Amino acid sequence: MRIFKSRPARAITAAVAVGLIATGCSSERDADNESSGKKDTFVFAGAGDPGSLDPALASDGETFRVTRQAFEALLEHESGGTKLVGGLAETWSSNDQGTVWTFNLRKNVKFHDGEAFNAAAVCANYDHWFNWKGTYQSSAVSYYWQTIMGGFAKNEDEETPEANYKSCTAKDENTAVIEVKKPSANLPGGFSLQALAIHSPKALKEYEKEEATAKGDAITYPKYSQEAGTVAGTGPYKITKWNKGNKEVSLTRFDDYWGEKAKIKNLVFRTIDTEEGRRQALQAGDIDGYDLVAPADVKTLEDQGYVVPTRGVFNLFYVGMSQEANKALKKKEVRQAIAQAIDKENLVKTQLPEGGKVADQFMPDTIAGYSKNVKKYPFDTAASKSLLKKAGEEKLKVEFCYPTEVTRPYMPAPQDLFELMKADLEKAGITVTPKAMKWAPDYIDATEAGSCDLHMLGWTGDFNDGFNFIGTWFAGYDKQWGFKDKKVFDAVNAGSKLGKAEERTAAYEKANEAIMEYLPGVPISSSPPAIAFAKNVNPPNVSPLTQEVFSETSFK
Amino acid sequence: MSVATKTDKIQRLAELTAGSETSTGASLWREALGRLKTSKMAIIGAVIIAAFVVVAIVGPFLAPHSPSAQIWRGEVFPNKGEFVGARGENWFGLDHLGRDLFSRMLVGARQTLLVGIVATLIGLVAGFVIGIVSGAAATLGGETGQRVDSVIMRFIDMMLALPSLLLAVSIAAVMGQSLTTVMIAVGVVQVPVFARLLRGAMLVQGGADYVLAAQSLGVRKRRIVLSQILPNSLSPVIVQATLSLATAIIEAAALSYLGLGNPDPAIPEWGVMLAQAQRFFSYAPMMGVYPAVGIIITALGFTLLGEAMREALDPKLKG
Amino acid sequence: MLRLVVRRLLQLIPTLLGLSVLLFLWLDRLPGGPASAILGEKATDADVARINRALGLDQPVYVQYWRFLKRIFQGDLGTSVQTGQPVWDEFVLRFPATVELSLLAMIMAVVVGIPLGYLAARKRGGWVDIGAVSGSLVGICIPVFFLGLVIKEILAVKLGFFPSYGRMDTGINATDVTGFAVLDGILTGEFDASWDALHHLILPAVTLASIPLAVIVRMTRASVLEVQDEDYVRTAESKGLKRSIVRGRHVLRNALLPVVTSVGLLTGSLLSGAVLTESVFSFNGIGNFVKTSIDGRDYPVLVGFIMFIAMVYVLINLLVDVAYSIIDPRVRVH
Amino acid sequence: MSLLTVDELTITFGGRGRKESRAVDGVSFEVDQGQVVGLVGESGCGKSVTSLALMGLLPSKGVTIGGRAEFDGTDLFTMSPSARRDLRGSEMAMIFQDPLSSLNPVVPIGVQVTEILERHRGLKGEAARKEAAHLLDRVGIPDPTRRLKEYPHQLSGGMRQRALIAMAVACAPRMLIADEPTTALDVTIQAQILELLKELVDQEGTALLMITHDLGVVAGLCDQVNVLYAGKTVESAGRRELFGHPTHPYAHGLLGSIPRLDAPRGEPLTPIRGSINDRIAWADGCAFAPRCDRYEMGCLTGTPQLTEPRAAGHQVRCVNPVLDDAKAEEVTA
Repeated sequence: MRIFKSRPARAITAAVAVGLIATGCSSERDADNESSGKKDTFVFAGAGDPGSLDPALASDGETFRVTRQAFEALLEHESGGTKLVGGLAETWSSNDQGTVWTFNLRKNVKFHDGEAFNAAAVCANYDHWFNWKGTYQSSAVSYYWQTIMGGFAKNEDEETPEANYKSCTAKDENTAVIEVKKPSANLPGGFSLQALAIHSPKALKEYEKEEATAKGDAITYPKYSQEAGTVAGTGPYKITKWNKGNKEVSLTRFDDYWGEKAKIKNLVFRTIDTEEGRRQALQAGDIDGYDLVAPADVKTLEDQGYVVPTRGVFNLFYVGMSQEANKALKKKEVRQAIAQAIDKENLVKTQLPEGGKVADQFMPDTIAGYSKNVKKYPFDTAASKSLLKKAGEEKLKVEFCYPTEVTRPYMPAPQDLFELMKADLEKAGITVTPKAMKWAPDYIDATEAGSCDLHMLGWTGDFNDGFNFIGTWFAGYDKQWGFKDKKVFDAVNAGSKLGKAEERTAAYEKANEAIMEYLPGVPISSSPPAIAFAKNVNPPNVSPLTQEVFSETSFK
Repeated sequence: MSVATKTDKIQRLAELTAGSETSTGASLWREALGRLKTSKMAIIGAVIIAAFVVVAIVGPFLAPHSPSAQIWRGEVFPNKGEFVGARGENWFGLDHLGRDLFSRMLVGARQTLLVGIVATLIGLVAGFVIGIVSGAAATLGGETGQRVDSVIMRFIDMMLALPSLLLAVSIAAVMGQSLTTVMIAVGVVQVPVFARLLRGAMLVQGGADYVLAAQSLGVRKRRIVLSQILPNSLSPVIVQATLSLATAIIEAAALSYLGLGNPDPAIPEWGVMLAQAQRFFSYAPMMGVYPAVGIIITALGFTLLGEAMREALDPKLKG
Repeated sequence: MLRLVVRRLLQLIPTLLGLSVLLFLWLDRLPGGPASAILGEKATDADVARINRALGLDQPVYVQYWRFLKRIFQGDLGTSVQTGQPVWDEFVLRFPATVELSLLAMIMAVVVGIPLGYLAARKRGGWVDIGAVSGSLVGICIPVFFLGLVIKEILAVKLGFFPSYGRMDTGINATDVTGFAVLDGILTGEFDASWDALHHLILPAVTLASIPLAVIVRMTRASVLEVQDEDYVRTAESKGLKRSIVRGRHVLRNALLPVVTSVGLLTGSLLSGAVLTESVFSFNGIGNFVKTSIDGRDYPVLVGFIMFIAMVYVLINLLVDVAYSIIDPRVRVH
Repeated sequence: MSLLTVDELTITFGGRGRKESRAVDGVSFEVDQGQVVGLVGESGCGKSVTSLALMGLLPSKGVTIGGRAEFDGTDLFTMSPSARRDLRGSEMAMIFQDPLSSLNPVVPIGVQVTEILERHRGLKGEAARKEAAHLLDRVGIPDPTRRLKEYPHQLSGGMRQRALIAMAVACAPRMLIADEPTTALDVTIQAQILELLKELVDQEGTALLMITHDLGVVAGLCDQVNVLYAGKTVESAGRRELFGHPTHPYAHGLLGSIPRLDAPRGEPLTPIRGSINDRIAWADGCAFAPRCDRYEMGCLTGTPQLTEPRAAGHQVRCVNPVLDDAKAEEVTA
């Protein structure tokens, strides 16, 4: 107890204080050394941990951001663009119906585990996925396979879609042929997905045995997908370590890469869950770059000399209307009144990051199928007032749902966007009852079920095909919208049947015009999810699909 | 000796004695009040609270602008980190949607106070009931009473074992977002605290001689509890209630920070305002500082008063 | 003494059982399932239904509860829906972090709080006292997350004294022995690692310590003031003992008894603060994980972790009682 | 020249804003080597405060001490605090009223005894423990070595008081102050404790200042008695003289209020009316007047002076003292 004599007590307090300062200063020095000394490690912060290191099991951007550096698919999008180009396949072609796809594969490509890449490897992968059993058939695990290729060899659940995949045959060492039953709008785009990236067949064998179990009451990802070293792709980096405790995935340069080698030796992905957290980490020099920059930060970071390249837009933010939730919305005048009441310009001007665009149809202008001559509904409060009068809905009351605790690439700050729109609608004399819900699952479920009169939602494209946008909403009756309109449905589905890309494009343009004529909801905007890098970084070509390949990155 | 001298002797004596009369047997509460009057803490606390209440009541009428109207929306660019600070017409500047911060602060006071009071009431009432039951059972319930009490206490332990914030968040998760949710969530967290306090106090009182006396005189148990034990067990509960007002306001802010706050953003509430402002903390710090300071000062007010009361009611513990 | 421990441990069982029932009832009321948490806007009704069936969430709650109990007795806490990993692993991964954080916070609070409270009491009415009292009052009233934000903005971002997030710098590949970053470093002799970990801990710890510190200061102060004019202190004085002995052995020794209890209770409540602090500093601990689990409807994790936290809390209190009975002989006999 | 000389001691509480109250108002007395002097009076008459003042245990703030108190020729009140510390426990020791609250509950008896030996006699470790055991043995605690390890709550009331005494006499002080050492104990123990005290005093020739409200104790122990009322000495005399001829109505009353075997049966006890609270300021007259049967106008004109109406060395502060015992009887009757 003696230590509590007043003098020592002071001493202790002092010591603590000094300690804090000391650590402080020392750390400052560390920081300096780092920035001055030549760096061979690039640290990039995302918003969430990857779910697994096997992209085939994933459906989220955070996972693909990591795996994209280590795995490559048959097709890719051009660096920084949305055009489909050869990936592991140098060229590809299909028959007229678009049911038989032939890929001429790249030669002397090696997997990280030394295996050689060839047609057999490709087929091994596709057959592996096609023959998935048990929990692998849950859409929580194999979401993308099911969207692109339908079900499996043996479906175990009646609600699993019927398989569209037929076969994969290795015509010769470097020619793989993939056949599907029916033509699909998801092809060839789907071949570019990370989820369908090619693994080393050896690795596949390794972990084929491992079962993803649903024991207990959750799907357990197989062990291999949780540790570095098991999975092996052909990418410019290979995954060397996943330190979950520190939320950190480390990759190192793959020196036998077939293409241009990575410029920086080590690549590290870390997780910082909050926007300001990531920004502060960058400003504090703890990281070299991060994704999902809050719009508010873009200009500031630029002004402070950080590198903030602008991505092209590849998403769409819209206000959805559920006609079954509120009968008034069945009237076109009402829908139009709402459309004209909202000041999109202002939203984009004050809320979206640099490069944000006002949307006039359910598709960003970067997608093939975007139509220049859709019906427009310009902002005009007076007009919407009169429309409401015409519809006899002067006292229109709507429940407007918005999500909390989430930022999506297409809606940076949902609550703020909501408040602005609410104010607009009220100006037009519409009474708005706000309804906030947690993003998952409350909000998702509510919108799925179409239980809100109005809601705000959006979509980020997986690959460059219009159907990937309009198809998700208007291919048929959907509770979210709660309307049946043959004209629209037919127009939308027309495109998906066609094998030839240019024919499709034309069809999609028609579809867009039909949709905007009917006006099921209000497309608001497309915004580029901002990405930022430290001052001393030459960033990679930023991609509208957020498919950056960091092997292009280098330090100044 | 003569009668005359005797009487005026007595009078003389009387007036002299009067001078050095020492007051005896003032009630605990009167004494406490006396001590409160002299305690600086109490005075500061009371003043703060008074001011806060006044603002909460008349604030909305004094607000120079509508708290929800985005009058200056064109002048604020959250996406460029451009904000408008204090200026002539907007004393506290604008928020991220071009609304008058000062007006929002004024109007927000009422919401904040409302949350604090209602939440505390919920906790108080519920905790009170539980407390009385188990307290009474424990003191006068005999064998079975003891058992009842211990069961209730297990339950209370359980609630206490959950970190308060998690408990609140869980409740909010079930009930979905609304002002009521926040109040209930924050209130429930207080329940075990009150229950325990009251029970404890009642146990102490239950052992006191006057209770034994009353029992031996055959006074009915309900009467003993209600008219004897309870009144004497109240003081700690009242103190706790005052302190809870502070914690309630802070917890409410925390819930807002976790995104479970009042869903209608048009109705300003300090906690929500603070939670929203933190995104722009580097650009418009004041946007967060105003509500934060508001919360801190208010909480401080209740804490000061509460602590002062505690000290006043418990002379042993001198602050 | 031993009987005390045993009795308390036995009491733990009904508490946990009851708690688990409550939790299941609660989870049953929770809207929505994990599917949409996993797939986001890409989830379709069919997906949701299938996933829920796969997880057995379509069965009545008592069935789920029974399954849960059986698993528990097989020592299986279930699997996290978010990460698809066993809850136990997730826990092993994160709990040490939170323990480290809470411990450091507590140490700070005690090491600073007790002497400060003591000084305040000795120099009653002096500037130390006024400072300490008003400081602790504010400390109680300032929202933890706000404090965290301010500290971080200033010390980490503006001045760059401390890292602004996480448990460790990148590239420091410490070998993982116990999961306690600081301890590991010392065990394996990678002192730079433990230093780095400590360095990351400081800001969150300071934030987390704010409330316990405030409470401890006030408790110590009040308690010392009370003990100061106890008869036995007067006795000690009457023996002409050295000041140090009177203050140490006779004043502090007694004054600290109530403080010890409060330290225990505070440690339990720290977990609450951890939820906020960890999310402010995106510190990969239990608090943060439970928060995301609530967002993601990660039932198994919630049940597992909350039960665990409850257990820890009870155990801490038990520990306090034991400690108490050691320092206070009067408790020992009965 | 006596060991302790207290001269016109006045102790005032409050001041600096708060309203002053005078607890001790010009008390003077002397204590010689080996002499036992009693300070007698109801609680609140200032006797305990006096003892604390002499030991220097009154808080430094909010208390003003006037007058002189010479211990062995040096003035206690002008002494340096550290010097005072050295004096306390070695030269002057004190025994307190409530043995339970006066012992540190969380420190073993042994430590509480040895610490004083270490402080003043420089005894360490084993030596100190031996001596401590010896002391406990001396004050009549059986099996001392075991007791050393025990805590206060494990001892009986009597034991605790003995332990306190052991600590007090540990360094063979020349002056011992006992503040109601027996009030907290039951009668049989009281006797034993008093015996013990007497013994120690006789053996060591220690001077003892006995503070009590219990005339029985006084009768049993004291050589010289000072009766205090409301902070002033109202009567001071040798034991026999006082008990023989109580001259101040208060002292007289006190004696009248204890049962006496030699009193005829059926004679009622005559307690003193009222309580120490109904009093008047000494400045206005005799503080005891309100409770006194013999007061007259004269009592209410200024402070009465100490006189020796009956015998030399028998001082009384009264305008209308009880002089002939017959009359006294009549008054008390």
